[in-house]
Amino acid sequence: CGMFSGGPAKLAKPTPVTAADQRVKLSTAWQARLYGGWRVDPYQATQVAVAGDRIVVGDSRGNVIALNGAGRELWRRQLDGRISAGGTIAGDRVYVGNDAGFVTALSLSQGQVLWRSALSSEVITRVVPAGDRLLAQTNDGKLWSLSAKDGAQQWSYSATIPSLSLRGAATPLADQDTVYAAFSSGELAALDARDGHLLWQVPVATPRGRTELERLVDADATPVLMGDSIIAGTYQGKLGAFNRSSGAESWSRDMSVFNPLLLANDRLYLTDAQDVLYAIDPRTGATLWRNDQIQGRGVTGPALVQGTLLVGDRAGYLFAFDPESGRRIGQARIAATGLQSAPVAFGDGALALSREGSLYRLRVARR
Amino acid sequence: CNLYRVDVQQGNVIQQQQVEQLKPGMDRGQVQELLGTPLVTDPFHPERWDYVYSFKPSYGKREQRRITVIFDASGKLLRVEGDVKPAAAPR
Amino acid sequence: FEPFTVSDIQIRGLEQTDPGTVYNYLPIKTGTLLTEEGARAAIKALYDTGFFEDVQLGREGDRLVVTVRERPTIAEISLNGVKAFPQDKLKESLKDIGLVERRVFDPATLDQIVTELERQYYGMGYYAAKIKVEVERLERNRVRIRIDVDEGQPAKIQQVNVVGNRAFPRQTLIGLFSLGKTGAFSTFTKNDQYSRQKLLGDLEKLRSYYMDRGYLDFDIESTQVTVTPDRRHVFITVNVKEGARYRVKSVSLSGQTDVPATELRKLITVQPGALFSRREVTESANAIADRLGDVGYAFANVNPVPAVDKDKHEVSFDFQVSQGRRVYVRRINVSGNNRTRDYVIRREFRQMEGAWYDASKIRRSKERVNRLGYFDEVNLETPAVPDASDQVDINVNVTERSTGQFMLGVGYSNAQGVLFNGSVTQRNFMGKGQILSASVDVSDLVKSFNLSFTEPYFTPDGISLGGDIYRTDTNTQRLIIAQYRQVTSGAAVRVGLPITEHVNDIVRLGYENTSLSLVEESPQRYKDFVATFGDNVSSVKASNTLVYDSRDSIIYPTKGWNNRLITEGTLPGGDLRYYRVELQGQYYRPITRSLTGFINAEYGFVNGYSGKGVPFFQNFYLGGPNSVRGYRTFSLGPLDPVDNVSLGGTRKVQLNTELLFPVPGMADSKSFRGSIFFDAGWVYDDKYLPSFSELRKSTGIGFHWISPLGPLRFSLAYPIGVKPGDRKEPFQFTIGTNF
Amino acid sequence: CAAGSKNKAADSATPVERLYAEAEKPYKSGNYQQAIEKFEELESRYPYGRYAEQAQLNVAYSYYKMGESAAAVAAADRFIKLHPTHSSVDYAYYLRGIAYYQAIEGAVWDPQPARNAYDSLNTVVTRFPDSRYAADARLRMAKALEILGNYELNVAKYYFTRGAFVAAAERSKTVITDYQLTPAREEALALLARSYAAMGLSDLARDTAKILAYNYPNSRFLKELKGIPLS
Repeated sequence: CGMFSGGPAKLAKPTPVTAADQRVKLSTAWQARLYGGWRVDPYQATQVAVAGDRIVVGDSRGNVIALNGAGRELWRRQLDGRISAGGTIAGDRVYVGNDAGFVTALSLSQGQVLWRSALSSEVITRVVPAGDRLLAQTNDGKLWSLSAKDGAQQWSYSATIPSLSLRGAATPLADQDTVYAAFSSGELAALDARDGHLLWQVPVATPRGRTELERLVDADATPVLMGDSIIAGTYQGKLGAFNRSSGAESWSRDMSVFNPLLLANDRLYLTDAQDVLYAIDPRTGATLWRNDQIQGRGVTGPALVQGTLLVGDRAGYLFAFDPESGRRIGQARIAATGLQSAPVAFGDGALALSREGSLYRLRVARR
Repeated sequence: CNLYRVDVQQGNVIQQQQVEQLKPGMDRGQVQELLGTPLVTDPFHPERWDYVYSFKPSYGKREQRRITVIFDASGKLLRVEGDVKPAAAPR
Repeated sequence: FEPFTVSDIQIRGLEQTDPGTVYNYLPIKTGTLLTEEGARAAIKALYDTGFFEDVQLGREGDRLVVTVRERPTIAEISLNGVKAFPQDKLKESLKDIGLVERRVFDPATLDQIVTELERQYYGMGYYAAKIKVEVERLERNRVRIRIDVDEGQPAKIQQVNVVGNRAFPRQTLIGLFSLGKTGAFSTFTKNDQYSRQKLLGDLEKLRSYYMDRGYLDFDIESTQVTVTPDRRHVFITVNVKEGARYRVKSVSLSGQTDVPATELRKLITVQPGALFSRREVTESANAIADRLGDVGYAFANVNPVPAVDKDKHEVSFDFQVSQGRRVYVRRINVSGNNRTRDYVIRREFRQMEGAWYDASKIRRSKERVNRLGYFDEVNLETPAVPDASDQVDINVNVTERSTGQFMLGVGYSNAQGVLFNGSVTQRNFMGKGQILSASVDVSDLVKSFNLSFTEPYFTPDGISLGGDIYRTDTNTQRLIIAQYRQVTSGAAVRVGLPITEHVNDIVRLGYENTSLSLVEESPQRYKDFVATFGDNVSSVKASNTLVYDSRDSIIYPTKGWNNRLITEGTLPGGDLRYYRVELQGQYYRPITRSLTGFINAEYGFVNGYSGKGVPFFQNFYLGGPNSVRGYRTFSLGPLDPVDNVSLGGTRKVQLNTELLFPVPGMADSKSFRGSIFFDAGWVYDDKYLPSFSELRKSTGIGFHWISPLGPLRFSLAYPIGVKPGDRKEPFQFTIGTNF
Repeated sequence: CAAGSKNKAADSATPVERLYAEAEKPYKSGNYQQAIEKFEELESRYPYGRYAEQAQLNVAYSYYKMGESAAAVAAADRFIKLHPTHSSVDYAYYLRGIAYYQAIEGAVWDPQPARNAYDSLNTVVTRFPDSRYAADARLRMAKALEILGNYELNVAKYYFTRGAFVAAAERSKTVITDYQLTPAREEALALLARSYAAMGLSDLARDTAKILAYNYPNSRFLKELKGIPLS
């Protein structure tokens, strides 16, 4: 029982991929050093934004950085306050939220600040463009709708959230005139995009247990839309599908998940809180396959790149899985510290952001 | 130089207008409500309450005022004795 | 169930409890009519005793059959894995809840314990704590209880963030918080461990910071505490809305008071036109309430009612005073003193019985009782007197500490080498508040005998009378002072006169004889002295010490001054002709709840008069554990050019600045104190103050323990600006000698 | 650093009598510390029955003999709660009383132990008048009262010397009303008279002096009241 317990336990090297399974080669095309790293494990979940040949990423010192496809920096803008969830690109605009409570709009070409709007707390999700409006969620459980033109605040919806909740939140979704948002109370809500009027609200899971910690049921996993239902998942709770217009539950199963969900070629992929990779039938919730070889490695959510499922971990490893069988078909250590968030498809590979603040352009070659 | 001595204050402070409001026939509760709880009640004279005020500055004469309230056998206010003049405002 | 008259009562299922007890608690007697409602009351009564798990009432003809199943008693409780709380405190709270060996075991208390333990752990940020309880049945209806706790690691705060601040930078605001990221002192201050109470305290500090700088409408809209899934990192977010900055428009005072309104008005420090400050408003209201409290209005209520002009951002305050009834003190009850006599405590009281309640006199009284140094704790309560709404009692409860030091032992001090000493000091002799001390010291340097007695209250008003008899035989071969032997003996009488509440003047008159014997190596100057004055001198010494002492405690001062002006001299007619003046200023100031700043500055000079020089043994000597740490005792000052020995000086200047802090782990005990210090000092002869570079300086850490053996002082000092010839001595300690 | 748990002697079921006898040896020979440990062990293994009850009483008595009055009072209280109608519950109240009595220092110290002793012994005398401890209880109650009377008188005298005559009067009155049977009453009457005189309440001073003279004709305090006319 030492007095000073060290930092997060050192992760052992993962078991190697057998030759038979080795079917994906992962390598780094280029690497760009940003300005400042995150000391926290990948729960900071800062994502990389990509549009055509443009890449926009935020570092932990509040810099918004735009690079071209070759990793050369185009421009850099310092905002006051740290960027939590990363930027988004829409048309020739970049939108970024930071922990000083500001949503800032910059021009994609030169990065001038066009406008900024002060919200009520830290902006902890990415800013989601939806037509001529922008959606974002703040740490105090509020969903905001701003005008994309000048950042004017149109409406906000605030959910009642517990005093203790999980770090992070689900990114809001928009489809035509409906906005979907999941909150740290474990509830999923649908609102009319025009005026923020609540359509329906359902608990994806209800808090259980005696202590504040056992009762955490944050719906932090970014939901996905599929057909006429929406699938959302909570920490220490449930994964469930709900009818988009009525909120009626079509299926629900026990699951503890906080990384974003991925819907691809008619399958739902996710990594749960125990770092098990699942493939689930989105219509019934049944498990198609599961892979627990990366358990305990503090993994990111899955990403589909070049037909391969990619997952990063806390030690900087990137793993490739066959989306059909779930077998591990490749892995490589690409960074000295953990990966911040799921890799983002880019060109013939992907982009991944590491904790110590480096951006990697990866090549994913399937044999 | 004279040495440091604590001033000694004792007893209830009674203002003139409090005394004026006393009316014969009042019961003990009403007198207590008006003048406050007496600090001097003689064990052998239950029929009288003594409101004694004195103030002895560390150096100087001791100033004193006294009001005695007498009740009849049935505990009703009979009369008030003592030097009834307005108490100077305290220091 | 229909009622029937009970002819007989039989109790079944009893293994341990004796039937007498059950009959006693059973509210049914034979020969009475038992109704259903009566039966239900009986069952409840038996349950309430806490002895039984199950109670059934049955009927056989007219006989009432009471079947009970006794609860097991606890044979043993084992509590393992608890590190975050002191074990005995936990056992204590288990005892309060009734979970004690030999007591009846009630399963409900077990859940209560687990919930309480979990709540405590989460309150301290131990989010990964797991608590497992096992109840093992033993024979003869007894149980053994095992409580195993796996505390895990407390979650560390990763970030404290304030959102919505415009007027002040985020860093300043976060600087106000006691919670924060892991820093250098975190293992001691535990500032990186989240706790609800600390957060509430911090939010209050944030609110005060804004409200004291004009932000009347400041509001903390919401606070969020978020934790990472692995429960190792905590983020705290505080969302604020600053609102506008307000200026004070006007201030008024209303309400009928005994104390003239003009006098009360002067106590209001809120200035029209100035920025609104909540602290100033509160302090003004308290000042008025205190002033009324000093003339009996203990329950005076001062309510600063704001009138806010939202558009012009101006606010006016009407201090509405309702002085309530004048309250008198009926009785002062002293308790806890089973060694100190009642009058020794009562005579320190400025508040009398039968007098109006005087808040500052009561505060001063508590301080004076504390300063006696006889008590670890002095608690004061002022409960109301039943059926006398205008009277209160004052209950003074003291916890006595041992004020006697009987010390026989071997000491070591750098100056005096091995020290054999025996001393009896009793600062509360016979509980009468008198101070008596007799001490004998034998060491290579000094053989001394000292007897002193003081009666602090020779007169009821506190004029003190004391006397000393002493003999000191100093032989300095081992020290680096010039070699000589000096035997001084004398007797003196002391009278202490109280000038004001904090100022005391001690007049001392004594006779002193000194005989000297020099050796070949004694410096020439000493030999000249003996030549002029002779080797046996005696004189009558008079001294006057003016003391201003407003420290809150003698043993563990945290605030207040302790200044002395000592003027001493020999009266003409004796052999020696010198006078000495010493000025000493000490100032304690609390920096935080546990940190105290301390400054000690001393200046002194000694001169001969009517043509006679200053006897060398009356010189000032500096250096050593009690003056400038890090240098050998008495080593500072001019040196004899011949044998390089310190001669002391007729002028002395000394400065000590210290940061006093409780020793970690023993924070609440009043006898341990750590310090970080900077010392400087020099003795010299010419008129001008030495330059800063000339002063010998040192810095280091110290440790002070008032042990049963007497005060122990350790210090590790790093000398600065050392000149050639200085004798350094980094580690120094003294045992038993009073500072 | 796991805290080691106490290892108990094997729970062999020695008959309770042998355990009681084992405990009685040190108890009888005055080694009360060891007796307490033995009796408490007996109680934890055989928590019910005659032996456990006697053991609880012996523990209380042992603490009393060791001078630990607080522990003795606690042990006696526990017995009273567990066995409110036990045949020797009067002894438990008595034990409680003499334990408090033991803590009395005297008339110049904390009066609380004397008050507690008086209250506990009073329970013995009122609820068990014919208990064999009642006689000794009455004696100790009288002594406790005497100490309490002297305590009040000492405080009264202190306030008189400080010139706080209202306080001195009230404290003397407490002696006269609450402790009539104690010797302090005589001097209290004198002090009350002198306090009234100092306050200028000459009629009350005269009446009080007359009562003193009447109750204590040749009281040595009469000469202190020379200034008060007795006519």
